[in-house]
Amino acid sequence: MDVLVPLPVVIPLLTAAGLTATGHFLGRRADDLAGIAAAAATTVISTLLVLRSLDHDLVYWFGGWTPRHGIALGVAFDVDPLSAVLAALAGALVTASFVFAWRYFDEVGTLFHVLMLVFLAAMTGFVLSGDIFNMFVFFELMSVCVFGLVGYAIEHRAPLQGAINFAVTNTVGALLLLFGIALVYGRTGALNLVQIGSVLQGSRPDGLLVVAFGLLLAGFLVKAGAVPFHFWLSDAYAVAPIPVCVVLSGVMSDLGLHAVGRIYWPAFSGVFSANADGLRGVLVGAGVLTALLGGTMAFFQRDLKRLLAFVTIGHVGIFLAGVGLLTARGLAGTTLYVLADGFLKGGLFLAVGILVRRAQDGDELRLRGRGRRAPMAGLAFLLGGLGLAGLPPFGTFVGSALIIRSAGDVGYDWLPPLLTAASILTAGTVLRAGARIFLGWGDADDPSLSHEPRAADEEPEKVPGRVSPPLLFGPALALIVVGLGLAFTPGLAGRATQWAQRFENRPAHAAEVLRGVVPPAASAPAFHPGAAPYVYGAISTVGAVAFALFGLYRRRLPTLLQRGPGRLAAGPAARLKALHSGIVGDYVAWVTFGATALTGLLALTLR
Amino acid sequence: MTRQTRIGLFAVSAAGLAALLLWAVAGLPDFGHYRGPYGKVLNSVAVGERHATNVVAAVTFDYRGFDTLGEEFILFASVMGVALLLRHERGERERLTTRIHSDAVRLGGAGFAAGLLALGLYVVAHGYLTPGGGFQGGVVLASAFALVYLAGDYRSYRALAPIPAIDFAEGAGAGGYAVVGVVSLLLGSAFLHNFGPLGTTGTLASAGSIPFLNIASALEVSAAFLLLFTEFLEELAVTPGDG
Amino acid sequence: MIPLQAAIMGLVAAGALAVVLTRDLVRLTMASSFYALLLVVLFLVFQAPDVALSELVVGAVGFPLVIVVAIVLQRGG
Amino acid sequence: MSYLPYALAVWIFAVGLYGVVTSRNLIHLVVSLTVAQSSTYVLLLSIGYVNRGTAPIFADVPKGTRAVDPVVQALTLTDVVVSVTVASLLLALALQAQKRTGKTDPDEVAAMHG
Repeated sequence: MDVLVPLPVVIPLLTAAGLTATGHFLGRRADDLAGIAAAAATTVISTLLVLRSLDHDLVYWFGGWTPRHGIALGVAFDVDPLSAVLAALAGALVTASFVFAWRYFDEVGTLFHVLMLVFLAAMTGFVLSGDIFNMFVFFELMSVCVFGLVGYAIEHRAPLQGAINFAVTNTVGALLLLFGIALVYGRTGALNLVQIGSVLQGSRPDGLLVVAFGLLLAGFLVKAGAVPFHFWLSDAYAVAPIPVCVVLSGVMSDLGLHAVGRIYWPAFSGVFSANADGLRGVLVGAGVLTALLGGTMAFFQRDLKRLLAFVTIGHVGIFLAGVGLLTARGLAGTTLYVLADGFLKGGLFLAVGILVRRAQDGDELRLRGRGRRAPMAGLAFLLGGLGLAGLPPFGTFVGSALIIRSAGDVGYDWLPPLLTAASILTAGTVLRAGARIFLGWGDADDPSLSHEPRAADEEPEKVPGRVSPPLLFGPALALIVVGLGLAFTPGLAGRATQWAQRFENRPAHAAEVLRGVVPPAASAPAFHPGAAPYVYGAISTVGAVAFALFGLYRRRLPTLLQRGPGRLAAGPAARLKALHSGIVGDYVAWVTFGATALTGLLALTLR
Repeated sequence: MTRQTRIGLFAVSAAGLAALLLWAVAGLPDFGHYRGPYGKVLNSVAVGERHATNVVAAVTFDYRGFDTLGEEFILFASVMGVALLLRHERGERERLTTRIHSDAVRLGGAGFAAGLLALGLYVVAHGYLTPGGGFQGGVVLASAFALVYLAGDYRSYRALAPIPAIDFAEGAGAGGYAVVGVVSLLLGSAFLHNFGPLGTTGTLASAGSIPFLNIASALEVSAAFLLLFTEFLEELAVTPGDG
Repeated sequence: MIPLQAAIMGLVAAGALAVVLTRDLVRLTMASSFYALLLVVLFLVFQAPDVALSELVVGAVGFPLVIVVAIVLQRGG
Repeated sequence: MSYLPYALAVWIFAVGLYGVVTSRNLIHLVVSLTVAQSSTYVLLLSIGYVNRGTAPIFADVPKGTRAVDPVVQALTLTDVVVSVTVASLLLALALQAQKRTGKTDPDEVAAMHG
C-alpha cells in the first residue's frame, strides 16, 4: 500500500489540531505560515498520487484490514487520477486563498485557518474514499466546517441567513444520503462501493435499489447545488468571506457531482445497465435545467459574489449533464472541465476580493469605472471570463470538447447547443461585469438587477497595515493562468478518457479493490476533437462577448426591440427571482420536492 | 412563495417521498432476519482478533477506526465553528454576575459533579469491554464541569476550565487520535493499524492500540463539550455593549 | 417482533409528533428530552446499549442544556 | 408487521421535516431537525436487528452467541455525534440571528433574495 495515500487527509487534520492546541502560545503569523505549508503539502502529495495512479488504482485499507473472501472489513481509499486531481485542486485553491488571506483574519486568531484546514481534509477524504459511509462522514465534515465559515460575519444579517440556509438544507441532504446508505446496507450488507457492486451483480432494479440510488443522488445534488436543490448555494456563497468562496465555488460544489460518478460506476452501473438510457435522460435533463437557470439568474445579479454564485450553479448544471451522459468520455470531460473551471472561478472570486478590499464595495453598478485603478484584477476578469466561455484551445475547452463528443456518441446531439447557450449566459455575465467595472462601459443603472446588501460589509474590517499587492494579485493571476494553461498538457484528453474507462470496467475494478489484482496497463486512446468543438467554442466566445454587450447597452436598443421581448421576459424573470426567497422553510420544501421528483422519475424510467 | 404554497408543495412532495420510501423499505429483509455478511463476520472474528469484548468498540476504533477519525473532527470543527460564531465583538462587555447560592447547594453540586466525574472516567475506561467508551464518557466528564457552573458561578467555572487549556486538550485529543494513526505509519504498517500488544481478553490491558484511541477521543470529546457549554454559558454572562 | 418492541415503537412515533407539534419553547425542551429517553429505551430493546448510552448523554443531558441556554437568551434573560 | 420498524423510521423522517418546513422559531426548527435525524438511527438499528440476538458485546456471553449487527451500531454512533454537532452550530447561528436582528422566526431572518 502506498504510504502517501492517507496523507492528504492526515496532514491538514494534524496541522489543524496542532494549531488549536498551541495557537494561544505561538506568534501571530504561525497560523498563516502553517496553513500555507500544510495546504501546499497536500497539493503536492495529491499531485504525486495522480502520477502514481496513472496505470492502476491505489487501494489503501485503513488499519491494514484487507478484504477477506471478497468481504471488506475496513475502510478503503480508492485513488485514481480523476479523483486525486480534484484533491489537488482543493489543495491548490486552499493554498491560494491562504496566501490571499494573509493577515485577513487576525481578529479570530487561528479559528479561520483551523476550519479551512479541516475543510480541506474533508474534501480530499470525500473525493478519495471508496466506502459509502466514509463518504458520508466526510460529507458531514465538509458541511460542519462550512457552517462556521459562511456565517463568519456574525454582525450582519445576510451571512446568518446564508449560514442557516446552508446548514439546514445540507443537513436534510445528508439525511437523504444516509437513508440511501442504510437501504443499500440493508440489501447488500456492504459499505465498500466495489463490494456493493459485486453483491448487486445480476440484480434487477427493484424498488429498494431505485429509491436508494435516488436518495444518494439527491443527497449529493444538494451539496452540488443542482436544481431544485440549489437555493441555499446563492445565499451562502454570496455572504461567505472571499477566501472561503474561492474554495466553495471552485471545488466543493463539483465534488458532489464527482460523487455521483463515483457511486454510479462501481456500485450501481451493473444494476442499471439495461436501463441506462432512462437514468441518462433524467440526469442530463436536470443538468440542462440547472445550467440554464444558473446562467439566467446570474444575469439578474449586481452583487458580484452572488453573481458568481449563480455562475457556479450554471456550471454545476453543465457538469451534471457531462457526468449524466454515463460515458467514460463524459466523465473525463467533466473532470477536466471542473479542474479548469475551478481555477478560473477561484481566480475570479479573488479578483472580486481585490475590488472589495480596494473599493470597500462588491456591487457591479456602484463600482462602474472604479476598477481602472486595479488593472490586474481587470485582466483576471477578462481572462477568466474568456476561459469560462471555452475559448479554444484554452481553459475549459478540452473538457467541453470531450463532453460535446460524448453527447454525439450517445445520440444527444441537442445537448451541445444548450450547454453552449448556458456558457454564453455565464461567461457573458462575467464579461459584462468586468467591462462595466474596469472599463466603465454600459449604463450606470439597471433596475432589472437584484439589489442586495453591500457585500463589503461582510468582509473583515480594514486590514491592519498594508498588504503588499503581489500577495493579492499573485494568487488571483496564478489561478487564472493555471486554469487557462492546463489545457495544454500533452495528450490530456486521451489519458483522462483512459482513466475514466477504468471506472467503466467494473469487473476489473472489483478484482483490483477486493482481491488486489492489478490490471494490465492500457494505452491511452488518442482524442481528436474534430471540428464541432471548435465551432461551439467559437460560438460560445463570440456569443459571450455579444451577450456582455447586450447586458451593458440593453437599454439603448431601439424601443421596439426593448418593448416586445422585454415585456415577454419580464414576467417569468420576476417569478423566477421570487422563487429565490431566502426563506429556509421554502428551501426545505424544495429539497423534499426535488428528492421526490428525482426518485419518482428514476422509478418511472428504471423499472 | 406564501406559507400556504410552501406547505402545499411540501405536503404533496412529502406524501410522495413517504410512499417511495415505504416502497423501498418493503425490499429490506424482514425485521429481525438480517443476514448481512459484514456484521456477521465481525461478530465472529473481532473478539479473537482484537481481544476486545465490545465488538461495537472494535468496529469504531479499529475496523472502521478511520470513520471515527472523521467523526472526532466533525465534533472538533463544529466546536471551532461555534467559537467563531459566538465570538464577542469589541464593545461587548462581560457582566460578571456572581450568583448567590447556599453552601448546601454548592456542596451538593460539587459532590454530584465528583460522582459524575468518576462515572465518566469509568465509562471511558471500560469502553472496549462493555458499553460506553470515549464518546459517552467524554460527554459525562464535560457535564460534570458544567455542573460546577450550575451549582457555583461563572467565575469558578472559568477558573476550573480556562479556555487556552481546553483548547489545548481539544487539539491534543483530536490530534492524538491522528497521531496514533501516524505511529502505525512510522512502524511501517497502514494508517491506524492496531500496533499494541493485544493482552488478555476482558481486561483493561487488552485490545492493542484501541485504548489509546479511546483515551484520545475521550479527551477530545470532553474538551469539545466543555468548550461548547462554555461558549453558550458565556453568552449568558455577556450583554451587547454600545459599540 | 415482540409486544414490548411494538409498544415502545408506538411511543416513539407519538413522541416524535409531540415534539414537532410543541411550539412553546420550555415544553419543547422537556418534550425533546422525553423523546430522547424513549429512543434510549428503543435502542436498548434493539440490543444497542452503546447507542443508547450515547443518546442518553447527548439527547437527554447535553443537548437540552444547550437548548435551555438558547431559550433563556432568546427570551432576553 | 415485520416492516413496522422501517415504517416508523419513515414516519419520524416525515414528521421531522414537517416541523422544519412549518417552524416559526429557529430553536424549534433545530429540534425538529434532530427529530428528523433520529429517523436514521431507527432505520439503521432496525436493519441490523436479529431476532433473539444479544448485543454485540461478548463480555458475559459465550463466543458464538447469536448477536445483532455491530456495524449499524457503529454507524449510528457516528450519526448521533453528527446530529448534536449540527444542532449546536445551528443553535449558535440562531442565537446570533436573534441577537443581531431581534428575529426568531426563520421566515423573517431572510435579508437577501432574488
